Amino acid sequence: MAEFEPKIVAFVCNWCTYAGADLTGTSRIKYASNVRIIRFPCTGRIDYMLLLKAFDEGADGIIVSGCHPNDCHYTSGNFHARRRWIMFRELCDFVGIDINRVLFSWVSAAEGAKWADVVNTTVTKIRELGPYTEYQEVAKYPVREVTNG
Amino acid sequence: MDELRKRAKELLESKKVSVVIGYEEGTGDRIRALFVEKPEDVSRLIFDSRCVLNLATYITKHEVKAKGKMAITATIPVMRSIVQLAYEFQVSDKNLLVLGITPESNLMEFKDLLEVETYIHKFEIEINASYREKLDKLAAMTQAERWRFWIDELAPCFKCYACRAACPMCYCHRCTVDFNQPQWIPVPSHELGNLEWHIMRAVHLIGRCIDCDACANACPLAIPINLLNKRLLEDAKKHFGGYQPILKGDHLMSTFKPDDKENFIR
Amino acid sequence: MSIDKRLIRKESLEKLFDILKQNKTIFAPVSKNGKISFKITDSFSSVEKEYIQTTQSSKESAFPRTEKILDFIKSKNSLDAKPFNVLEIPEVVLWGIRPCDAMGVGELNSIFNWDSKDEIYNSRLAKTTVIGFSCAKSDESCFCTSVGGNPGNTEGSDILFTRLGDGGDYLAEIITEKGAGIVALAPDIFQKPDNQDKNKYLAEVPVKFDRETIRKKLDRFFESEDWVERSLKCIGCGACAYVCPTCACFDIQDESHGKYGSRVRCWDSCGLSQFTLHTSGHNPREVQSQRWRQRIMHKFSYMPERLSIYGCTGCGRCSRACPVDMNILEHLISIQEVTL
Amino acid sequence: MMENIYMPYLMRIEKVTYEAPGVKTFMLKFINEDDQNNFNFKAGQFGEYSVYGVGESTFCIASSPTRKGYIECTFRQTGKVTNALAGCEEGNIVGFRGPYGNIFPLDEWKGKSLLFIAGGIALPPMRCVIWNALDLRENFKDVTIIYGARSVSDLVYKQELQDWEKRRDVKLITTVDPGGESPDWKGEIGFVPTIVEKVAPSSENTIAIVCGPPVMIKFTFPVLAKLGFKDENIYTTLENRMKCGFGKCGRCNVGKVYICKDGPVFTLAQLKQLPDEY
Repeated sequence: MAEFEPKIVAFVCNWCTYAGADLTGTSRIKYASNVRIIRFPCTGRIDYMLLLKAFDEGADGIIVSGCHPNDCHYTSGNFHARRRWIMFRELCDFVGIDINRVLFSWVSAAEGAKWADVVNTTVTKIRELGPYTEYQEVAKYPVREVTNG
Repeated sequence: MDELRKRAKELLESKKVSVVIGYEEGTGDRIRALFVEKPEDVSRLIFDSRCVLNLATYITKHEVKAKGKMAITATIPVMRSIVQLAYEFQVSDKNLLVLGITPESNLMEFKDLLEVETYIHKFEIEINASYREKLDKLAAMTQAERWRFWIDELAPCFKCYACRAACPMCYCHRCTVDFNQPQWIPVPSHELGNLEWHIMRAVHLIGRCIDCDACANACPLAIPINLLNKRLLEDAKKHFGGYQPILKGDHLMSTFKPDDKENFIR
Repeated sequence: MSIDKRLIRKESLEKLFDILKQNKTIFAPVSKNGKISFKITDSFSSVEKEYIQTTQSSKESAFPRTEKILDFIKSKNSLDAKPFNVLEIPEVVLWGIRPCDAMGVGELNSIFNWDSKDEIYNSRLAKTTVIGFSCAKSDESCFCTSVGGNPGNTEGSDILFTRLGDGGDYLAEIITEKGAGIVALAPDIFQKPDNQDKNKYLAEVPVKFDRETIRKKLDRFFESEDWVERSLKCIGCGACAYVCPTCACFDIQDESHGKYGSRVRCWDSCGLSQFTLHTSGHNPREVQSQRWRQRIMHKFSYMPERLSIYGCTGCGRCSRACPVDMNILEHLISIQEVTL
Repeated sequence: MMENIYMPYLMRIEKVTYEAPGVKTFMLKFINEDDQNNFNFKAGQFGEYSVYGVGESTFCIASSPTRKGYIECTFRQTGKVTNALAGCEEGNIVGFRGPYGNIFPLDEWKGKSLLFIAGGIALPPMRCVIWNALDLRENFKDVTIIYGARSVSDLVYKQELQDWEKRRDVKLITTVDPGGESPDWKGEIGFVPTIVEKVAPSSENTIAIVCGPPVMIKFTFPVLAKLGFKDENIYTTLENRMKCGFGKCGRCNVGKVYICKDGPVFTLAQLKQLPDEY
């Protein structure tokens, strides 16, 4: 069997982390290629449903990242986001979603190296955890079989 | 009860309100909502320990609102819902008068919603012991066990949305679950559709749920969905010192503190 | 065929269950959180024995809440679609359903075979054997006798068991060929009867209204203000429809995962505001009173007129499941009494 | 042997025509030749069009049954499925099942004059009858078409409007709502009912077919009555939300009448018997 390659989705803000990831590239820092980056105007825009949808579509891990506190382009988007993450993460934990598979981080436009590190550690961690079959089994359910009672 | 009927009659006769929302004897040993519009019907109003249905769910209903000014029989959970609804601009002193019922079953009339707010703040929102025990039991499980627990518990859900309909806070004309562009949540009842629906419901009630159990009581299949809300109430307490419905000011999820604490962001 | 009567010793019931589960899927009443629903089970001990009525009806065996109608594989310029293979449907035994549920099969049949025949429904039904149990008890929500049924009604069942007294043996009425097929699987269990009259063991369900009268009144009742008044407390959920043995309204939805997908049929309810909502925003049944009216009119006026069958079996589930005590029986009685 | 009645025909999009903002016409051809040979429909019927993975949507067949080998549909991008359809290109495969519903009784109309009144996106259900009648032109006396839209750009089937304009055996009147005209607009300006009143077509031995938004219909009926049209000679089509198309899913009924089976074509006389639920 081929070695498991984790699929990671990264939801990042346009102003800090996306620019940071750009810097990682222009600085020629090598990092794992397992990540698909989705750019948002702000972490405040990252709806919790998107995280669930990423798992539905087969993501094994998720990175959510934006500006450091006090650095938000829109002043407070990341503070609002932080509150939501705190609560949403608790709820996910309560319903048994593996919260080890969701990594939250602050990566600024200057932290190219940190971005590489965030991605690399996430990939390593997800590699250890293996594919998220638990969720995918449920997500494939409609296609997999007919319900009968 | 006599006091309630008397007051309701006065209010209707003097045309201070057009409708009094209260409880009446239902079929079997059930109780149900009653909308009194004629003073002579006040004798149907009752109040006893069976009256746990959260009547606040009706004050946002178009047909009821259209009747004019409403008076509502309100126990503490109902009052909490009302204050929260007022915060969200769904009701106001203009169209609602609260006929409060104290924990000792005494009538307590409020001049305005501000008085209601002051009154309910005397009582903490407390999760009762039996539910706390259930929450603790779930917290002690492993993540995989909890996952299995919820997938199994939610499996019977056929998405009748009684939980949503019974919840005073679920007054949206078009709920996220009904949106299909994009189709956030699968329409059919199956493991994924049920899970996502209940997660969504719980998230949208963070900081708004006042722990009245209307959702769980309404569920024809007795799925303990209120556990999700209760856990989030506990979490709100743990992280942000809890909340109470308020008429004005900063609301749990529409505000933040620069020094909100967490230990998971890198 | 004429009804063949046999006797089954109370000890043999489990034996019969165990024989049936060898090569058939058994749907039987199983309790969860204190609510009883029909579930696939192969353990006789998990099957509920004492219940007046299950919370959910047994319609799921032939009309599941979510079922595939076709599968597809999609890519940019090609598409492969194939219909749901009805041969995949297992042989099912519906164990322990009440005569009112069994009668509901007839209603669903009329809907799913109105002009165009629904292959999936019919195939599921063809593979279902219905083992009914007569009612020895009833409650205030029951009204089967007002809608053409009774606690010992054989209609719709393949075999009907009637318990001969509390803790007694069972009288088995073999009603159809399918039922005879079950007898053939366990001939020793089905003994000679001892001429017992089942009627004295049945629950007494008083007749509460005359449905013909109601039907005639409904013809002139559409514009009545009564609908508005009665439905003021209705909160607009779908609980009544989803527990109902004859409610058959459905939605069709596509579900896909990557390039694979299925089109599924799933339950829907006329009580939900989205049910009739046009994309334009126009809604022909805009308020709850119109939706509640639709529910009653459909069952007691439209169905008898269009399908020559009433859409209600008097099981009382909707009244029991309703979170706000919308009681269909109460409303029907009041319609009967109204002078137009 | 029963068949899966929910199974659509696979159709290839042969041609996409841009009609108006958000409005497109697809020409669809059957992928399976047998399906094409066995397929028959009549003017007025509708079908369920599907984008696999998104869902099904109900609208009429906009081409005439006299034109064999393909069907056409015209839709406005509004909901989930129509948006997905709009994203399809020539060569893509979509689903179609049908035809469902009743028909415009063209046979009964032989020897009569026809008056078509349509508004906005409601021309497609009528286009099917118009072409059907024009292809059998000798069966009918005068053919008049009154078509209006909000603005010039909202008029659909612009090419066909020109064709009809040129024909001597068709009288075409186009109109746009006041303010919707362009500098070079040569047609009428005004709401459809007003224009009908102004044109005042004869009701003698004439069938009127009216399709359009509810407001237009509401105000056009009295005008027709004034012109002497009998309720039995005024036809329209109703639409309601549908899922199955054959009387099972329980959505489209107006009282006892199921639009999918008893409709979508109704005379005004029939419409007046229906409760106000559409």
